[in-house]
Amino acid sequence: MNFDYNEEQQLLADSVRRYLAKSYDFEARRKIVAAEGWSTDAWKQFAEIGLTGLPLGTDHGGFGGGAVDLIGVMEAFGEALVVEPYVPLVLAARALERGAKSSPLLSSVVEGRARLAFAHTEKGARYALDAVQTRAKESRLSGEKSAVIGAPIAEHFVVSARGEDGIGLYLVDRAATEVKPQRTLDERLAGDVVLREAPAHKLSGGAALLEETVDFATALLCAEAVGALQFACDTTLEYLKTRKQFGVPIGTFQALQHRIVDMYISLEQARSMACLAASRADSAGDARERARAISAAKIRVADAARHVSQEAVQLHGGMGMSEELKISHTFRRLTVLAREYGDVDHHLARYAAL
Amino acid sequence: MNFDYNEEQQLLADSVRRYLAKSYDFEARRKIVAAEGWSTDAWKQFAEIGLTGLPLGTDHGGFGGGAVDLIGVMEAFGEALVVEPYVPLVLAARALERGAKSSPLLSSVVEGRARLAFAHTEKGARYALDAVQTRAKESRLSGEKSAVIGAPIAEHFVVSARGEDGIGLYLVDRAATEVKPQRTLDERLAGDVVLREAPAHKLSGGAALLEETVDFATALLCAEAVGALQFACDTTLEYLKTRKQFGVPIGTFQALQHRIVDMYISLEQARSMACLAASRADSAGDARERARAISAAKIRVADAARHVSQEAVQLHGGMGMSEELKISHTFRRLTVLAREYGDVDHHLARYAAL
Amino acid sequence: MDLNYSAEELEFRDEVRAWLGANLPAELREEVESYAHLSKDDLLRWHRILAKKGWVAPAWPREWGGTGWNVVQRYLFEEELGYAGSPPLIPFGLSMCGPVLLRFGSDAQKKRFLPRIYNGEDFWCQGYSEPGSGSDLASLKTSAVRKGDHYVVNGQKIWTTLAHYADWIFCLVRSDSGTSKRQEGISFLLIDMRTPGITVRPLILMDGAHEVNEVFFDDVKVPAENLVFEEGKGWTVAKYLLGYERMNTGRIGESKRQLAYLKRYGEHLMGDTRWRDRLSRLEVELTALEITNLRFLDRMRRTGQPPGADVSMLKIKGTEIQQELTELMMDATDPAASDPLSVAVRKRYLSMRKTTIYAGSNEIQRNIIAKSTLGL
Amino acid sequence: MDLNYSAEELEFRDEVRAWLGANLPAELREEVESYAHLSKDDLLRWHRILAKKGWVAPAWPREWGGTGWNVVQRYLFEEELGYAGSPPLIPFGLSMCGPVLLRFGSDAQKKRFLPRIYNGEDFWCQGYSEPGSGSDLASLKTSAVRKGDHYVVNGQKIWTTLAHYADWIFCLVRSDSGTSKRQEGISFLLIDMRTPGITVRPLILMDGAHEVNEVFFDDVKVPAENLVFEEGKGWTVAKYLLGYERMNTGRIGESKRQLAYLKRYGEHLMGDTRWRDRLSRLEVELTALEITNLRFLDRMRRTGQPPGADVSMLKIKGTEIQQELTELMMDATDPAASDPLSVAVRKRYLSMRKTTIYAGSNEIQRNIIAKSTLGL
Repeated sequence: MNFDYNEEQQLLADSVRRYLAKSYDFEARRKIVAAEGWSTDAWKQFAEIGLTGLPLGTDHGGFGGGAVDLIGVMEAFGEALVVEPYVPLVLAARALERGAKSSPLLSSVVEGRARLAFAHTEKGARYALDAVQTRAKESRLSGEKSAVIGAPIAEHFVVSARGEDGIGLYLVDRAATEVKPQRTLDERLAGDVVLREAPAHKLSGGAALLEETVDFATALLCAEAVGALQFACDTTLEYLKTRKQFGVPIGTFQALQHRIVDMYISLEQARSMACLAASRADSAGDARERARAISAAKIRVADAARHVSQEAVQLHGGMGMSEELKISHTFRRLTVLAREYGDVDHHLARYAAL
Repeated sequence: MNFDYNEEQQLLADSVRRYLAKSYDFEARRKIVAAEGWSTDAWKQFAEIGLTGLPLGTDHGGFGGGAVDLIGVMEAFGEALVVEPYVPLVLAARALERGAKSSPLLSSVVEGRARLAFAHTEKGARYALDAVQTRAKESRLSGEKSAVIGAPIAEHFVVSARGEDGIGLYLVDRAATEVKPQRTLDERLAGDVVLREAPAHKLSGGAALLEETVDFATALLCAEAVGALQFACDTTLEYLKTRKQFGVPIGTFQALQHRIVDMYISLEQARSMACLAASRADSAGDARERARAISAAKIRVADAARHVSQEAVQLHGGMGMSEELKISHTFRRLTVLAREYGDVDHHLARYAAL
Repeated sequence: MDLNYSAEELEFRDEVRAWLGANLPAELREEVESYAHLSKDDLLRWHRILAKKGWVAPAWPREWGGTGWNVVQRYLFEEELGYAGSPPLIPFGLSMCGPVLLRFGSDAQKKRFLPRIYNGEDFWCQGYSEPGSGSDLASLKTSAVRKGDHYVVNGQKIWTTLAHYADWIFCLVRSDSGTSKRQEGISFLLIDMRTPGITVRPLILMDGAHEVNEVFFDDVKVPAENLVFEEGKGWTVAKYLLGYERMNTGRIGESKRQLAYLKRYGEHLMGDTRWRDRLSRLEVELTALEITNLRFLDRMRRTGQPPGADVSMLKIKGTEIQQELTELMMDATDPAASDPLSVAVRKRYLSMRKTTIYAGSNEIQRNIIAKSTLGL
Repeated sequence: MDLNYSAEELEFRDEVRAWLGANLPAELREEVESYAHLSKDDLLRWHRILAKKGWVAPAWPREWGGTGWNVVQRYLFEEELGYAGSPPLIPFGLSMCGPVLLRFGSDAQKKRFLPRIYNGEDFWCQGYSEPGSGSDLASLKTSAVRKGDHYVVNGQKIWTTLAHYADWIFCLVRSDSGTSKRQEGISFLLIDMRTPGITVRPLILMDGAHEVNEVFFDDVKVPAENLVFEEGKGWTVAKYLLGYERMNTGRIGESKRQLAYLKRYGEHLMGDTRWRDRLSRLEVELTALEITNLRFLDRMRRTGQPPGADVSMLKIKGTEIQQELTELMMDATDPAASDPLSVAVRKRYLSMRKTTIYAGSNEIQRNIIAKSTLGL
């Protein structure tokens, strides 16, 4: 039992934090969001630091890392509100590696040359993974995947679709699709992906691989949320110490003290569950144990996201509403994180059924 | 639209409050609870004030009053934590009047000579009115009604039982039953009533009368809860003003101020719903409108009971745990009131289904 | 006790409802219902329709255009406005500057300003908050120095709602910085927004909307005749306004409309126990608040007393309900949808977080109840 | 990062578990599991079984009977005790007076008291709170006046848990009422409960149980040799005890046992979404607290630092979880049932309300976190 990062994990997290501090502060991020919504420089740096290779095996030049290895990175991303579609890349690449081991795309991913996205969401499905309307027939996909994170800049999609033998994942070239770009509530690039008899390569693994991939994503998201929660708590604490009313810092008011204490308690409880989620994503005994841990973590993290984000804005007063302060953007991110890959109700139902 | 008591209602409430202040203060109540659990004197006074006659028609010497007429009385009972089984009497007598208009018992009730109880609860039924195992066959009842409030001193029971034509209410003489006395968590007299082919007189009205009776009871209970909530808020406020720590009254601490404000807000919201419940118990357009209002009221009142009772004890610190202080007994009453005639979950399900 | 409206009250409500049905322009209602941005023209258009009918300022004295309605009628009217989906009546002129002038203004000020407020000729905004003075309003620093027949105003206001639409701003300013009690050096000034030296800078909120502003005053000359009441008595004016009877603090009608809409919008989730229970509890809370509000009105009607700290409770509960409504709406939205309504619903969740902060944060409202109702 | 216990840790846990399985008397376990009242004999019986095994005071130095276990082993041990359904180890001797004597006691005091505490020969209680001094402990008034080789003690303690079982009480008393800082005149005294002038009066709690007492001191003569540390330094002693490492603040093992029991007890409600969701959230919260506790332990083990305000968080969350467990139990109980277990379950709900009040109320714990962790 230990909660240390090992040396490699620490080095990786430090590299990422250094890069973000230097080149991805709130102002830099604002410019990225106002422009194209992603940064080629960031993408290049991620590859250089080793992020793009981390989740893939050594066969492809990667490091074979798991969710635990990414905790520090995701926390840093959450704190900095990184908008680059890194998680979709990880998901698609991992699924591809598991479902088509020899794909030549994988070494391109490691080198930071290939951009992939993971297209599993559809309108009307809410958070159910098995409500898939997209059809696979004779290696061609037809249907529409919606709100696919990173779609506008993806060159390939890993897509969930229903074939004759059930739900599976398929690799599709972006050129065979039509992408309608959007921005999410938390300012990320997304898009609807229209498939009209798009040629596709079927991956092995079926619905189990889809579920495993989304559980892995949820574990990463929990760690990302912890970073965002930490920022929300810390910046609110700082505000309470500096903002004066009635001649004293507002942090001297006991009602506000008790409320920020409860925010930090939520943060610590969420952090614990994020640790559990990453740990079980990597090494659960079976799919049920993994799913229980992931859903439990998402429940607690989503509750914390709601509680902390709402309180952080409230305790900031008007300033919390202003888009000039980072906290309002963290609020948006936490609002989305609480729902992405399943909201509390979805995971309560899943947890109870397991 | 008005929220005044009329003159009769005000007079009645004043009479009850005067009597309770004089003869049913916390010490007097403690003695009643420690002895037999009810007071013949109180019962006599209730008749003299007109309480026993209030809900019955003028045919029987009563006043034909409804739930709204009893709001002030029930609030006073809730504040004083009256343990006498008055509500069961009202329920049984009302049902009897509706289901057997000419029963000679009714004038005895008005005069305070007959003690009735309402036996509708069974083990395993939780709060469902239609989960009735007690059987009626050829005017004889067999089964067991459990936790019947007031059973140990009742001379007659109005009992729910399942006959060939469905669920109905029956009048049973106590002598035909076996009563096993208990005390409830909130120190009232109750008992299990065993029926072994007990001779019974069937009332007309069926399951609809049972449901109407329990809705009426719930409306009274909401008003009683408001009285208990008011006491819990007021006594806590008083404690915050007088209890000193760190050289100042603890009511100067902002965290506690905000919490007691929320208690009073809960009280006012519960009071509003208690008004609605009584009003609709008396004059709803149909059973559905009545049931929706009653369940809505019970949801809000039960939430307030939980919130206010827990906070009242917490803000009292250790003193809130001591049985020497009335607040601990109010805590017990509110704990029971939150669940009697259906807990929050029961009424949420009923409300959603209507 | 009778929770039902009287026949007269119902008749009044039906009259209002029928008139709104006939006179609320469909395109305005649709904009409101789809959470669209309302332009200055939209707001003024509706204001002027009501003014023409004589219903734009029910609480004003009859001689200035008031209706003479009692508190219940005024409540019913506001509830119907909200329930019908009418654009908001911006309160700064009608419910704030107007009542202040009626109570404290000179005859000349009344004659000059009230008809223009009534008819929607002047658009007003409110200059209270400053960067260092939010909850602690009395610490405000914007200065007004008397020079001959003018005041010279310097300083900054913040969170000034719709300042970018406004023709006039009423301000609390510090006219004397040497007083021992901070409240004593404050005056209430009316300032023409076109005066040289005024700069309005947008403050974009987190939903991307431009509603509020910073307003900078740089040697702004304000005629002394624009002082309301006496110099140094601005705090008295501000306190009066805080206690001013507002019937609509809980926004019951508006929330009832949102709730009805939510039931249609979230119909696909009505069978989901978790979502349904949140909706049920919300509906119960709103029902309770409506009755609570009626109880307060009934007491006002009987006693003739102003509402006092009751308003704080309506503010707290009303805004909590509004926020919960928007959260349920968002959770009913298809997470994969990006149509305009879905996007608007999500942004509305962001936007409505302001309701527990503005107009006296809910923390300040709790302080008020603790102090004035509970005596703590 | 590895959330799993190491092989050695698991081996240790299994050893403890096996030993408890073989040595925890079934009748004691059954009493605990049915929420029965535990007599003094019950408590001492279990104490002595552990003492005989050498496991009754793991944190003490080896020379006085400690086990030399590291913090994780001590945590595992306490978790297993709770999970097994063993009677509580009353902390006043083992975890309070003992550690104080080990740190501040004279050699004579150590030799006299520690073995008797260890072996369960003396039953101790704690004399801290007074009617006017709860959260504000430093305002205590019970006086100790030095007269020759004795102190004469007068005053009153309250909420004294198990004083009616106790042979000894350790007290904070005011030995000097003339100091400028209130904390400076306080001393730490050991008092034999059989001394003339001591009266114990039961305080019945709302569940009807007799656990706590008032203790009155009327000219009680206490030998000066029973002063611990220096006169007037009692506050230093008290503060040391507050920071003393307690592994069991969150009561994780006990709550895990209760949760497992709750799942069986409420099996008929597992299909009820409303009740089930409360159970799920509670289970998640307990899982999170267990990991949080392990994270704190891991940090202690790595840094060698005491836990500090972490303990406050464990107290807050641990007691909230305990209360929610009892509330779910009560709600699972058949409302029409009056069998002894149903009655005990309901009374337990009443009883457990004390957990957020005692041992430093959760409000005080929040103050501590705000001050010492957050620097507010």
